[in-house]
Amino acid sequence: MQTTLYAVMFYVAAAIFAGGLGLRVWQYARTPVPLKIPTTPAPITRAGATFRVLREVTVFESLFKSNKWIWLFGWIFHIALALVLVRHLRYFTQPVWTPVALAQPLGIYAGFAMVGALFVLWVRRVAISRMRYISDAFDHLILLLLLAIGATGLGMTFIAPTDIVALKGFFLGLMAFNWQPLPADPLLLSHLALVALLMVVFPFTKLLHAPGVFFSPSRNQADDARERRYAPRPLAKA
Amino acid sequence: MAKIAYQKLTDHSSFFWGLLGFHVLVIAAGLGAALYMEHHGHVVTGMSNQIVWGAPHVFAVFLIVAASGALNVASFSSVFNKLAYKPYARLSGVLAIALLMGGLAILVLDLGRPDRLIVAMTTYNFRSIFAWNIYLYVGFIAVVGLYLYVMMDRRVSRSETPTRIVGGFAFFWRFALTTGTGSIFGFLIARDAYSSAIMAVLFIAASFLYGLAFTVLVLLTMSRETRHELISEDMLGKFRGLFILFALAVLYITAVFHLTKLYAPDYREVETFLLRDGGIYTLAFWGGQIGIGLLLPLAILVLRGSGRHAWHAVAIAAPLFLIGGVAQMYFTIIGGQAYPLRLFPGMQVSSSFHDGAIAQYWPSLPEVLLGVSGVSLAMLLTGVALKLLPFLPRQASV
Amino acid sequence: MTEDKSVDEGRRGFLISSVAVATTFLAPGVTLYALGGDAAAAETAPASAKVRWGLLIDAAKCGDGCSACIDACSRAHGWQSTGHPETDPQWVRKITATDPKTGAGFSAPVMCQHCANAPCVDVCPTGASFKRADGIVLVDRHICIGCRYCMMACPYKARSFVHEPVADQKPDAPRGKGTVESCTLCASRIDAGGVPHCVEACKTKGHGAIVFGDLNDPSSDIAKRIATYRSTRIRADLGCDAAVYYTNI
Amino acid sequence: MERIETQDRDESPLYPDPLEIPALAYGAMAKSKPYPASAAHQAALGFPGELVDNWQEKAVAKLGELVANNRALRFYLDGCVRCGACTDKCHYFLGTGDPNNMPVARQNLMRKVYRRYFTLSGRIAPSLVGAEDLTREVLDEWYTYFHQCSQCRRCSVYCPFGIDTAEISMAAREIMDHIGMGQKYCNEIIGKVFKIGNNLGLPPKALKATLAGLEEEIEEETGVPVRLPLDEEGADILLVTPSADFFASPHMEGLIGYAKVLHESGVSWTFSSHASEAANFGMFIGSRENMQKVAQRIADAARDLKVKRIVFGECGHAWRVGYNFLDTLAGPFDFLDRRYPVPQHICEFTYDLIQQGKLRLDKSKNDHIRLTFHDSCNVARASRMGDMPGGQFEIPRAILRACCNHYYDMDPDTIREATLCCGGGGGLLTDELMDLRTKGASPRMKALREVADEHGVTHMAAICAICKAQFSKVLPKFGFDMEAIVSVHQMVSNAIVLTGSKQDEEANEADEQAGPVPAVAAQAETAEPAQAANAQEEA
Amino acid sequence: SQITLAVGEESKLVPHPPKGRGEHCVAATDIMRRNHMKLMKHQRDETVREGVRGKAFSLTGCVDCHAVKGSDGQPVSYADSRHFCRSCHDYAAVSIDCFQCHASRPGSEKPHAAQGIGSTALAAVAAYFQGGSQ
Ligand code: HEC
Ligand code: HEC
Ligand code: HEC
Ligand code: HEM
Ligand code: HEM
Ligand code: SF4
Ligand code: SF4
Ligand code: SF4
Ligand code: SF4
Ligand code: SF4
Ligand code: SF4
Repeated sequence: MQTTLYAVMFYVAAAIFAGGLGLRVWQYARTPVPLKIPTTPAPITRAGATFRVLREVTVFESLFKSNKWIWLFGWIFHIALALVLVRHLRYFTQPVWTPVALAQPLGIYAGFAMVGALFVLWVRRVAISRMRYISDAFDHLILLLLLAIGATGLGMTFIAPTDIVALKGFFLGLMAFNWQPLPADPLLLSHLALVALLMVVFPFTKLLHAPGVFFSPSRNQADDARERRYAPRPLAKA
Repeated sequence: MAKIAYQKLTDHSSFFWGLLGFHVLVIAAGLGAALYMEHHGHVVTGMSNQIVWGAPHVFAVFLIVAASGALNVASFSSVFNKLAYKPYARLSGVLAIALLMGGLAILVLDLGRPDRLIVAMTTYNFRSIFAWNIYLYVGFIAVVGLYLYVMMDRRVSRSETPTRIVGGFAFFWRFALTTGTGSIFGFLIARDAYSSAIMAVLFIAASFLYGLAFTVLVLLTMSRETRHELISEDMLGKFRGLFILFALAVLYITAVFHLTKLYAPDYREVETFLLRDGGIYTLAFWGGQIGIGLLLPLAILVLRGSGRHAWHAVAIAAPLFLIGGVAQMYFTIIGGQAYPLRLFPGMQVSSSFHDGAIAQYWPSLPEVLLGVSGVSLAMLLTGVALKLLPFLPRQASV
Repeated sequence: MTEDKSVDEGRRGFLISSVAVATTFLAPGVTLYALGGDAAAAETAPASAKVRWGLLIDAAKCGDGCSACIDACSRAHGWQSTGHPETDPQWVRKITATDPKTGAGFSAPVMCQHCANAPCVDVCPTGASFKRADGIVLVDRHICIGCRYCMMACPYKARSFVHEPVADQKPDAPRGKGTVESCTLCASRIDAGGVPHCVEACKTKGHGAIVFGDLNDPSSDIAKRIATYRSTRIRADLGCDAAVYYTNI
Repeated sequence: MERIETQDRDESPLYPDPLEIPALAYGAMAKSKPYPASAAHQAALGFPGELVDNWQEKAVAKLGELVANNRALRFYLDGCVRCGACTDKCHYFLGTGDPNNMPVARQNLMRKVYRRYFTLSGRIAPSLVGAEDLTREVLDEWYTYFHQCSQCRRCSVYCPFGIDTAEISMAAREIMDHIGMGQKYCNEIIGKVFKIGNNLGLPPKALKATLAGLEEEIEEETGVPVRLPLDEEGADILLVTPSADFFASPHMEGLIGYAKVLHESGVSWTFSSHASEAANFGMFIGSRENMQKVAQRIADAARDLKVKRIVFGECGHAWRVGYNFLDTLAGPFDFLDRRYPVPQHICEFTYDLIQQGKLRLDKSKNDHIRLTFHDSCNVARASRMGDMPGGQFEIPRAILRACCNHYYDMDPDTIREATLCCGGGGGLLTDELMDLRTKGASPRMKALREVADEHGVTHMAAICAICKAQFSKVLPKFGFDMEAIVSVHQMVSNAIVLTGSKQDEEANEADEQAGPVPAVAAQAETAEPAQAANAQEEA
Repeated sequence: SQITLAVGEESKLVPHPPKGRGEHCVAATDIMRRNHMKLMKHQRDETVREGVRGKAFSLTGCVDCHAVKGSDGQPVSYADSRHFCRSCHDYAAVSIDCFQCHASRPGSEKPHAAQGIGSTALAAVAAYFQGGSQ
């Protein structure tokens, strides 16, 4: 029963996630940038600008300049999230890619780091009046959603393990359109339901910052207005 | 009182990049060595069931001892209110953390099962001084981190009080830490070379010297990098005075240590071995620690330490003290193990397990690389930290 | 510690995963049995604090050139020379001692002395070195990190560090690279009611130089002998309160 | 808020902290609004004269159009994660404590409308994602708070995604203009540029007279006939400068400085009466059309006067438009000499001369001044000078150091790309916003107070007409002298020893030994010919 | 219901660990699949620290019952990918260090564990359980 339910749920969630995200990325890519607006001092070459974006994505450079505490916990959260997701790749690939296999033990600590950092970020949002002022309900909800995903995940790792082999079979089955049974452990079922929810909301919320950061003109433009004439394609008159 | 301005490192000289690159290479080599040791087992090192702690421990203990000493400059300003040292307080905190991390990294990578680091961090035996040390180390990093924070946060640093309180606490902690490190050896009742309470005192005195030497070396290097003198002539004189003071203290305590041991009949044998018949260990002591490490730099500082040569004298003395420090650790850690345990005092013993024999030890390349890479790690961390945050003082007017 | 609950949790996990009412009903029975309900009761009993196992070694009986105890230990536990004398582990070795003044001497096996105040246990940062209720000092090699501090601390040089990868271990004597090991007083044999290999081998050889028994039990052979003959312990001055006694040294 | 009363500093042993985060003062600035533009002002720019009937519909439509045509706006509205990194970065927030002056809160005013009409989540569950209809209250909030943003981009520096609130407030003003809710100050001024050629409405005749007066003044002072030519065809350089330079102190002193430097360089140059204004308020109101029209005047003047180079005077946002947008809006500039960057900043010009050792500067002439430098936002964070990133920080400082002996930087967290706005930028330099301007200036004033107390700094140099005008007004409110603000080229003007001038002769007589030397070791020419050829078209 | 894997369908998507000796494992298959690591760890501590021996979840016991014969008829070691433990661990990217120390093949001595499992009553219960869950 839960196999069918979850199989359908994941097909739908994946479709919304991929479709929605693809649409947004296509929109970002297609929208013109009428003027040169890099925030200076900026790199003066394209390669330099690319490197700048990479630094923003990997080490959150601007955030580091801005606020050491947000940087610390925000960065821990994202790196941990990345590690956890890498660890999760084992459920979707067969045979498992060697680096993914090597990263397995790291993923467990990362799980703790992720949940801990999320918690601090949330406390910050609640405790500081400036943060309260700028937060709307969803800012809290998304943190709680991620916290809940992390908590159910850690629960499976440390309290009530699930049948990983069967679970992996389920997902490989989904991808091969040859359904395999899904174990009926409450923690697993909650974890998966929450993940599906995350996938559904992703393309419609602030989580768009993940693909969007690559499109931010103030960061990805090179500061070369005098060296090469900037002439974007003409505006689409509405 | 004028506010002290600080700077981060910006536009780097190729010298700086070269230095960073060099340290990265050494660290890579050290990691490679650790992997090699992990893969083949410790059989590829010079360590054995007789000499169980080798070159990595020499460097690790040296760095850990130096780490607590590096905090001194900060303590002078916050605890003893010596304002002249205040501009260097941040640097000294950063350096203390970096040196400690360098030392700990070596210790961890030398473990038989480095993969069980998490075990080491989650399972404690509270009777073990070693486990206490883990707390002391982690605590030290936390306390010094907090200390840096109260010094650097715009709002907190406006009042002197937090700096005072946390600085005092950090000062207390550093004593506990060096005492703890010294006690690792002091508590080994079975090893004649160690068992003595003066061990901890000796470590404290030594830490002052090595910590200051590291601080001064970094300041001199960074003066070059920032293209202006970070040490005023006045300060140079102060540092020189401290060097002389600390070096004399180390000399004195070392003398007391060995004299009391020589005085006790039980230990006379091991002392005779170490100080007279120990070959490489005797050489490390007299030539390394006492000669190159204390007397030579003392002579340089006393004879040529003032006037025109002051700068050079300090720049030469600091590394000599550090070389002496490594020699001291080699002599203490390895010399102390080389002398056999006495299971049957007064008897001549032999066995297939090397009972009664002076142990042979020759460090292998991997373990030396691992040890040296700890020093490089400490320097790299310092360099990167100086680049990221304003730890270095800056002359007010440009 | 959370592990203590893991059997219960196993049961709970099982309960959770069972949908059929019938299985839920039966499950406790299944697990109870499965957990070894009717396995030999003696074997599952934990080590008792009432006993303190010890050895009494008579140097006078220990034969010249004999190494039967050492060989037996090595054979049973799988430690042997790999051709690197400096790093090869030796759980037990035979020490020959001569008084330089008189020329008189003795030789006897020395292994872990299973100290009551064991320095190795005191210093071990993780608690991998521990003393069982019955006085046997062991290394829990599952949490030993290989720091070798215990080796620095042991006054008897009783411990060895495994410097090389090990293959083909005995099923009953797991050992592996990167951890510290030493004489276990053949704990698994003692738990099964037997005597240590070395004791057995010496007896088989006809020397009978090693006596094994419960030091706490005044009626035991070993306790009686210690009470009767003058015996000593190595480096008794250090106050480790070893469980291995020697006579005629 | 009483926070800005920082004059009685003596009692407090602590230094004022320019970056001190205030407690939230809800609605503290809700009443601050600029005067609305009159119908005439609106009409001149092609905007409806008063709030149109279907304003809501039109505003939403305009927002949609802007979002569809500006990737920056689209992503900035989508991408903010409410991390809060920017909350304490805006000088208006630091000075007022009004939470709506936190950059993210300012953006949220528009974001909530965007969410409501253009995103799925906002349509389905508005309360969850803070989406709101565009009501009259919301519109009034827009008018209030989008006129409390000086578009200084300080928030953009610190945002992990580079979200630039300036882009959002520009878009908001554009939308409001389109529904007839313009702001008087900006729109009136743009109208003047269209009609007369400059912001001040200085007609060519008056301009001519002013320049002649200045020529006299300089000759009197130095004995050298330095020229200030207007509309001279065939000159090498067209100098465009903010019209304030023709008018008020300390701008005018800067203008004299340019003239002396240009004279000394020996290059021929001219002003244009058609483009007698460097400033481009079209940017402030986010109107591309108006910005384009104003920029076009410069291109036309350059073409008409057959000059080879365009040089901009000291003006922050003018330099941003010149540096980043001019070529896009009014280019290409193939008719200019492409060995020189188009356009060039007067500081770059002066700096090159100093590098080449072509200027004689007597630093001691400025010995009565202990100086600091205020990095103007638009120069610091939206443009560049020289050929290295950050040249906009180094070049003015190098010029100042070459001109005076006592130079001190302010708190490092308040200069260079972290610089604090003067409080009057972005079209807010109008009297009815004096309260806002004062509060917005307070962080900068505290930073100035610090160096004044510590190093006895007496003067602050700036390279922006708005900064200079704003500071002359607010300095006295913080216990400083009104004259404490100086132009960078004013310092040059003080120090420069013109060949053949009275000063020159005095110096020659005095001695040769302590002759003023170029401060910086001479380097090869920095103004490398720009690669004119590869002006690039994007598909 | 679908509590256990449908072992019957020889799907290539999931591994099929070789069947162990005897009828069933030391606990229900479902429990073993989920919890064997915790059960073993618990027993490990009991055995090593307290001297409790002969209980069911002994590693030696697993190795004995789950020995997989190689082509030469001898049990394969953990180095061989056919080893019972590896049949799942490779699939789930789990790496264990147990066999760095422990023998991964049964020894000659008779194992302690699993002696109590002979009971026919238990076998019946287990059979019912397994039958009911397919
Ligand atoms: C008495 C012999 C015996 C012992 C001892 C034993 N097992 Fe088993 N085990 C079996 C049998 C038989 C099966 C197959 C049961 C089935 O097909 O449902 C099995 C199944 C399993 C499975 C499930 C494999 C699958 O096909 O889904 C796991 C996991 C497992 N055992 C692990 C262990 C571990 C770990 C131990 C040691 C604690 C152990 N076993 C001890 C006999 C044993
Ligand atoms: C470094 C060596 C080493 C490693 C690695 C190791 N063990 Fe052990 N293990 C031992 C030793 C030594 C014993 C003690 C044997 C005794 O006392 O009879 C033991 C005993 C056990 C016992 C109790 C005896 C038995 O056979 O049931 C269990 C269960 C056990 N280990 C499980 C594990 C598991 C599971 C792992 C892997 C996660 C593991 N061990 C890894 C060395 C090791
Ligand atoms: C049915 C498949 C299966 C079989 C057969 C199996 N395991 Fe596992 N085992 C797993 C899975 C899946 C995990 C990992 C769970 C996770 O990653 O959270 C695991 C984890 C472990 C762990 C814990 C590893 C860690 O790093 O936490 C140990 C120890 C272990 N298994 C021992 C064994 C031994 C020994 C055998 C053979 C007797 C065995 N397993 C057979 C599926 C299996
Ligand atoms: C390219 C990838 C990404 C980059 C560069 C990035 C960057 C950032 C940055 C700089 C912040 C602000 C700092 C902070 O508050 O943590 C942030 C916040 C956040 N990110 Fe990401 N992110 C990325 C991907 C993701 C993904 C994939 C998720 C979720 C699945 C995510 C979830 C969040 C959340 C929830 C916050 C808000 C934290 C808060 O409430 O304080 N991010 N991100
Ligand atoms: C369909 C996708 C997913 C599946 C099938 C899945 C499944 C699992 C499983 C089975 C575990 C237990 C691991 C174990 O016992 O070893 C787990 C743990 C965890 N999961 Fe997920 N998960 C998914 C998506 C996610 C996502 C998107 C996140 C984060 C946002 C996440 C966060 C975690 C965390 C933090 C843990 C605990 C740490 C760890 O074991 O790695 N999971 N997940
Ligand atoms: S077996 Fe007995 S006699 Fe032989 S060496 Fe050992 S103790 Fe001595
Ligand atoms: S003899 Fe050594 S190893 Fe054995 S218990 Fe005593 S101190 Fe520990
Ligand atoms: S080597 Fe192992 S047993 Fe010895 S002290 Fe270290 S952790 Fe403890
Ligand atoms: S008691 Fe056992 S482990 Fe110890 S020496 Fe004797 S045989 Fe070896
Ligand atoms: S651009 Fe400047 S004024 Fe506007 S919100 Fe950002 S910091 Fe404030
Ligand atoms: S810093 Fe950027 S992402 Fe963070 S709240 Fe401000 S605008 Fe939003």
